[in-house]
Amino acid sequence: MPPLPIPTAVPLTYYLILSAILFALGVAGFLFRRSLITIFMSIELMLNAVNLTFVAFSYHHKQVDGHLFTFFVMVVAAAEAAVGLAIILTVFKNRGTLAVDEIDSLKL
Amino acid sequence: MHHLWLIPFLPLAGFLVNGLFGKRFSKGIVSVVAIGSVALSFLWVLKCLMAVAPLETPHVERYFMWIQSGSLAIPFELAVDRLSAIMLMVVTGVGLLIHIYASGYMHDEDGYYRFYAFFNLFMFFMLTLVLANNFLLLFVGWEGVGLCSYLLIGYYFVKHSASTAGNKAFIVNRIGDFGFSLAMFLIFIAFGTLDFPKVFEAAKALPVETAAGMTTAICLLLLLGAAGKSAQIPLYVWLPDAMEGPTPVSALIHAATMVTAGVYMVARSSALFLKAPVAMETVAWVGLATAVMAATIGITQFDIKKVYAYSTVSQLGYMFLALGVGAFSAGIWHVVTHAFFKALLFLGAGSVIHALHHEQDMRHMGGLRQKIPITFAVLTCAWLAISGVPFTSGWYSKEAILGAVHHHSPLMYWIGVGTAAVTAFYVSRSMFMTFFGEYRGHAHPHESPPVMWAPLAVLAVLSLAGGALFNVPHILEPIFPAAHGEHDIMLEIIGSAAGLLGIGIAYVMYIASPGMPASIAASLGGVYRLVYNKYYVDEAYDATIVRPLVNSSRGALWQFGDVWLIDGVVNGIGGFSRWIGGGLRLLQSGSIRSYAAWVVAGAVIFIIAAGVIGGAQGGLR
Amino acid sequence: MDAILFFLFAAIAVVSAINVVVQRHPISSALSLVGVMGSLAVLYLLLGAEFIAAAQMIVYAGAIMVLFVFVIMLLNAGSETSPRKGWLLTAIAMPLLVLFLGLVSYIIQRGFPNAPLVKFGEFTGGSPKEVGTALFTRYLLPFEITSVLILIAIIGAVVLARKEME
Amino acid sequence: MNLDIASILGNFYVLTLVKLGLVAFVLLTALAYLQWIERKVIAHIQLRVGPTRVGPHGLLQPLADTIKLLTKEDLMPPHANKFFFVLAPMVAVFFALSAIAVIPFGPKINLFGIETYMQLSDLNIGVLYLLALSGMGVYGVALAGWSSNNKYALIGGLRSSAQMVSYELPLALALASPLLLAGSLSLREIAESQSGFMLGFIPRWAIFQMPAPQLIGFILFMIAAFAETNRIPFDLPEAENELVAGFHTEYSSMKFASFFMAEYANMVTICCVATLLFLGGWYPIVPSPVADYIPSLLHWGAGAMLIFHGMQPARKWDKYTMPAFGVVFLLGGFVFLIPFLQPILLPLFWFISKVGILLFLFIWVRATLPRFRYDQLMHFAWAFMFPVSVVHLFATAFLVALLK
Repeated sequence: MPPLPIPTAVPLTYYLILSAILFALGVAGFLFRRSLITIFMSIELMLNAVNLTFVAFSYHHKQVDGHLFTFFVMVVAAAEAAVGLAIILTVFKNRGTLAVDEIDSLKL
Repeated sequence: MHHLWLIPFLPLAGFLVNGLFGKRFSKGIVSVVAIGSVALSFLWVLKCLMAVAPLETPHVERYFMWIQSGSLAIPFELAVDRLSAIMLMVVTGVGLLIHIYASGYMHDEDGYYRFYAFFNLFMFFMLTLVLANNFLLLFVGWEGVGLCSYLLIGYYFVKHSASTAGNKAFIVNRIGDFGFSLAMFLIFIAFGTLDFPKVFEAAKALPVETAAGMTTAICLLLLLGAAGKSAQIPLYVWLPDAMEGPTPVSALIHAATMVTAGVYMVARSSALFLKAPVAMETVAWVGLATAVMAATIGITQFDIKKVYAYSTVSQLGYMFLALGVGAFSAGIWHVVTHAFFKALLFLGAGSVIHALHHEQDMRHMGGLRQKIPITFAVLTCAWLAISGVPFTSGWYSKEAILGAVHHHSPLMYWIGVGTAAVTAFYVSRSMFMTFFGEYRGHAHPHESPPVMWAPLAVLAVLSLAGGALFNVPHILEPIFPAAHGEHDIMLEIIGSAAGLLGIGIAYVMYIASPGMPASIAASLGGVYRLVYNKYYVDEAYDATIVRPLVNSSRGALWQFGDVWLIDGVVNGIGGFSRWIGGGLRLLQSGSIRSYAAWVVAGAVIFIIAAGVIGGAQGGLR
Repeated sequence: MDAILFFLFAAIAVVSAINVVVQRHPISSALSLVGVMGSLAVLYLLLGAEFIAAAQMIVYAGAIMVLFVFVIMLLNAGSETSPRKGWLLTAIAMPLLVLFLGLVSYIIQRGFPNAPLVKFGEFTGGSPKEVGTALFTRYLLPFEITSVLILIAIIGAVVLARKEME
Repeated sequence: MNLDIASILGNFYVLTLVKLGLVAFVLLTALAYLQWIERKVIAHIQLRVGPTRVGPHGLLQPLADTIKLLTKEDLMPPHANKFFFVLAPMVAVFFALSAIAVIPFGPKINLFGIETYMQLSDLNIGVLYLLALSGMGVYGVALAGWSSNNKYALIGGLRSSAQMVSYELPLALALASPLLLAGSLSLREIAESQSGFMLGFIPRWAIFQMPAPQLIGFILFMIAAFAETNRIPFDLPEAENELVAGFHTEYSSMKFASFFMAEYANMVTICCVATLLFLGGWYPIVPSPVADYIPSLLHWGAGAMLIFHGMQPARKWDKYTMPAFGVVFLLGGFVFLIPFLQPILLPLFWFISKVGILLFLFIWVRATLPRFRYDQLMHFAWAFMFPVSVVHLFATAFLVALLK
């Protein structure tokens, strides 16, 4: 059978720009969504975008350190999710809503 | 490597086990753990000493670099030479006996496990102190034993007197430790290290400085530390109050081991002291003064433990006297024998107190000779020993000291002899008041259980034969040059005579004609009251130091410094920021999204700035 | 081959990310986010980060997002209503975002004028062995600290989520 | 040169496709028949005969079930979230099946001059891949429970997601300790690290392997596996007597079937993993010369027994069917003696028989044990399984670091 075409690769910048796009989308989600949970998810999205840059740079420098940063980010994200979701549960229990612009005062 | 670290760490393990889980254990398990750990470390001491004998040169074990900062390098090193070997034997041996005794004495106390946990912790720190090979590690042990002493004096913390006594001991010791730490700083400045071998090598090279100088300063500060720990003038006041603690504590910490730490430390740094005659002289006089003063106070006390407490102070004075006149080995010898008979005295007293259901006033005792014969028998041995009756342990060490003192200065010698007589007198007095005559109390005395009197018996044997058994000066030959002053038979006779004289007078006053003491006290009322009230030293300190300090700190520090200055500043800042915040508050709408928008704006601005700078530098690398 | 994979999964990632933002219902957003994470995992593989790719799936998609979905179901949070005063914010923030994106892309292009091509298998330092070695030697302290962090998070979550004791 | 690359590449793709088809066919059939076996075994444990109508001994039952499920009406509950309702079973079955991709069934073989592994793809992070998939498996159930807009289903979904997430920890921890022994994350290398024998007769399987025998780990793993696959005694998500049928209450026809398939596929996968990690993969339990004859002997024994039973039939058609199967088994016994097939068949035999034993264990437990209560389940996970597996992992790590 005929030889396959030699695979063409993309430069590293594409990865970085992709992560920039994802980050921007995360920010957009944070800004334009009302549900606390969705906002929280947008934060996770931003974190993921940052992770991508870490891994990309780690590839660029041929060093593993970036992966470790990603790893730590994941751990932090996990902790954050645990506490954050607990907070969200409590908020919902006390306020009966998750819309941020209705949760704008510290005391009920 | 003989794993010296096991010696202190076994008791530490005991402390951890009891301290963490003791509450759930039965008293049996607690005491097994505590006593077992100490027994093991005693055996380990024996094994190590066998292994490293004959120990002509110190055996050092380095474990790891403890503190490494600039030129200050402090390894975690344990060392054993002949001096620390003796101390190890005394601490673990006597400690073991007292642990066993305590399991009987403390049996009905609550917080049993707490007591043993602290006891083990004390052993750990004491052994660290003894094994340390540099000043800092020794200081760790030093502070640790202080802590344990504080904890155990305040063991009955519900009793107000107990807790205050604990605080007093702690604070007074702070003063001493302050001196000690200053001494350490000076040592580091002068020698650039804190390791014993290096410091003392360097010290040996120094010339003897006759006038005051660095070495003298170091030694005097060390003496201050030692005075705090070993209850010497002017810092002895805490020790009598420390008797608030349980009797085994008084025996182990405040008679046998901890209070001799100062002696050990001074002997350890003999190389320094030998270069500072001024300091040596001070040591000697401090010791002598303490000995006399405490002995005289001892005469007038009625609380049996107080009597022994003051006797401890005066015996420590003896040791310092010995150190001061350069008879280090004699001093250490007295440490050893004193550990035997004083521990025995305290434990015996404890046994008496235990027998009389916590009656400590000798005026309510008497005639216990038949009621608690074993206690009487063992206490008699201690009595003979401390009174320096010939060929008892006390006699050997005391004669050694007096011999050296005589060689140093006859005046000191005669005072010392007098003190010896007084010592014999008040100990005999306590014995007579306790055991002879007819019973004046109303409790129903009962002999203590074997677990209590068995250790007493051992100690009794030691305090009789201990002096002959351990010829300390001979053992310490390689470290300290032989105590000059060849055995002068005359001196020995005088010393012994003094002891016997004291006993005799006591006999006359308390057995032959019991009315006498009162009349004498009446005849010299002023003096008697002065002595009876311990020369009003506590009151004096209170008036001269404590109260001014309290008042000044209340006025200057609290009212001015804290309330006016600090609070003023803080409140000012607070008000200012509130004023600012009043302005900024308007930004805080409470809607997260607007905050986020601000953040994004900030990010964009930042990126623009970064881009501009990056452009200026032509791209990032 | 790499290019094809990259574009494929980059497309998936972007589309799902957009989905996260525009979907009305939290569950839909959550699952789109899972999609983003999955495609990112593939991109990690392309970049030779095997361990991170797996961790991404296990930790993020497998644990964190499950938690999200779980909470959403628990609260039975319905789809959002349109915001009250959203337009103002949009007016401010949209241009900001676009500006942000443009700037970042520009700087990236400036920063790496001749960036190397990403070839699969060119960098094999991302295997669990390497990561683990680095983690337990150079990065030991941060690692320990994260464990403390997690402990704190556990306690916090428990305290927050348990029934009030009144 | 160029042509070589081409041929090799072509070879590779073709080979993978072939293997894929083979594995898929075998797996799916196995899943279908696993269900028949389960019914049979439970029936016999409960002193019933189980399916017998369709085909001899109900052997064609799976086929009938499939047809039935295919032809049933596909209900779509009102107010259900259509998209996710359809998506959920796909997700479930997708992640369940794709796990098989990294499972090696045997060593490197050489068939008609083609060198290949009996494995679809040898990921060097195979274990992590499996963990990831098992994590993703939660979505199927959770989504199904949520999207069908039904209280029972929702509770089932919530329960299962909580349960799976909780039991993933002990599972992962228990599965980490054999990795310490093998020092690799590639399932094939792990299995190969367990070849050979200690003292000549103890197989170096992880559960026996010095310095840290993994027996406890294996037990922990199996318990967690039961919970991970939502099997009795941990089948809370579909507890009939409390939740009708749990998360798949609303499902019917093929969607229901796919959930079913997913459950069994998960069972098979997890048994394969247990076999590879703990039971020495495809390596025999006794040294080589003996091991080579065991399969044949077993088959002959089975055949003989079947024929013997055929002699005095319990039911009237037994006198035809049983001898027939007996003959099949006898011949099968001979197949294992064909030299050039042996390197393929023997490992396969050992692997499959180990997996089969574990699957039987699953079924046996289902027929035997009652169901946990939910709080008991969670308490068991967090208060027993988790600490024990952590301690076990530490102990293993300590031993390995000490003695290896």
